[in-house]
Amino acid sequence: MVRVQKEAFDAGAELNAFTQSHTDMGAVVTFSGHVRDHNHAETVSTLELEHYAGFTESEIRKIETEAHNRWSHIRTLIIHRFGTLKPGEPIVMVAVASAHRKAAFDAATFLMDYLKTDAPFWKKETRGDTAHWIEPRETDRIARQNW
Amino acid sequence: MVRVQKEAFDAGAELNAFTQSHTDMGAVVTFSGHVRDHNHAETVSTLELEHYAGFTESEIRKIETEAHNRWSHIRTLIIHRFGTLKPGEPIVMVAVASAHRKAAFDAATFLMDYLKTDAPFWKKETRGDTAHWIEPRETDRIARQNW
Amino acid sequence: MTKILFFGPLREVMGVKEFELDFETTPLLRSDIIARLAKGQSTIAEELGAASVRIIADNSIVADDFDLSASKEIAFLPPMSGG
Amino acid sequence: MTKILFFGPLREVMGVKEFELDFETTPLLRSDIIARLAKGQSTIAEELGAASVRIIADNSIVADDFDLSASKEIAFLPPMSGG
Repeated sequence: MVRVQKEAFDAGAELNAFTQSHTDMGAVVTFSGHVRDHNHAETVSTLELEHYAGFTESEIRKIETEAHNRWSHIRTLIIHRFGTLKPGEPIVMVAVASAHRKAAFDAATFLMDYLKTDAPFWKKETRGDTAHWIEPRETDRIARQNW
Repeated sequence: MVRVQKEAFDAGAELNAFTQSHTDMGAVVTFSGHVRDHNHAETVSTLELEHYAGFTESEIRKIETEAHNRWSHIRTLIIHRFGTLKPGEPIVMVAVASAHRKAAFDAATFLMDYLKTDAPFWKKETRGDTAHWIEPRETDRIARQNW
Repeated sequence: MTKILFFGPLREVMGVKEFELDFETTPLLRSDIIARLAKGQSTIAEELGAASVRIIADNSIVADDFDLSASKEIAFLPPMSGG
Repeated sequence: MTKILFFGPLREVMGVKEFELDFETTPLLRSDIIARLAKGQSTIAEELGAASVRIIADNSIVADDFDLSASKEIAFLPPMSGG
């Protein structure tokens, strides 16, 4: 299940609903990412997330499909926001349910590594009076490449 | 933070409270384990978790301390239940907050691998009319050993 | 008419999110579009031509030498930063 | 008096969770306690003596040759299964 949305979401409520819909699977791993309140010793005021409506959803669905190809018996949830976000707000959530914890941890890590480099989003962080585009990090490129 | 308790807990509410208390850290990874409703094609009716009061808490605190030694800037939460549980109920939850996702994923995996082999709990699963002790798995021993 | 889209830092470089253009040439390559858009401005030509910029034609990632003459929507995507 | 505790499958083997015993010997080794508890029953001696069973003396994991004569609470722990 992939959701790309402007609205905030409640990570805890999403986790509970996801868990309750997969009672045959004992292990659930989640990743949730939130707007940080500081960066480079400056206060962050907003994070703008730009996306490519339609294409972004279909690219994330491809990533999800690839995870299901690699781990055949998992269930997955991916929520990703766009728009203007404030510190503390949720940006992204990935949840993976599985019978065993290793597949759940591996697939959740995989999904996040791919989302970082292959999900069509562009982030602009405003710190103080200045807006900065968030450059993709070399460590993210390597993490993606190692799968 | 380590909690060993008989009472059920709300994994979603725990995730939200944990996230809100660490707004300086953008990445949160959780693992939650739940009583499965089937095992070996039989319906599970209850899971009994026996612990060694006092010793169990102190051993889990040692595991948590070791995680903080290995990843210096993380925050952690470990909740583990004992007593008689029904299918679908939460057994264990681990949450790790970090500035970056890799440390959060690694530390959460580490905590679960250690809890599996080093946390003083014994599990008895009732399937149909028969109770079975859950034997530690060889894969769990190896996962623990590889850290 | 072909719709051209720019995202993220490229949108700022171009000063516009999208516009429409008529291209008559066939085949129509990425380099042809860049030449028309840059109008001799080397900064724009370099930014749009960077190896890290991906071209999306009608919602599919395409290679640099893909013939874009039949594409209705062409997007220039700088490196992504999801998650 | 020394309190002896059993957990999990060992509790079922022993048929009791805990009991108290007087030990007069010094040093008091794991093997001495097992001999006294088993009273010649080989099953019990084997289960309590298994290499996978850990001995906890006053909340600390101790080695097989640890002198338990000063310990107030001794626990026999079969392999754990947390998480």
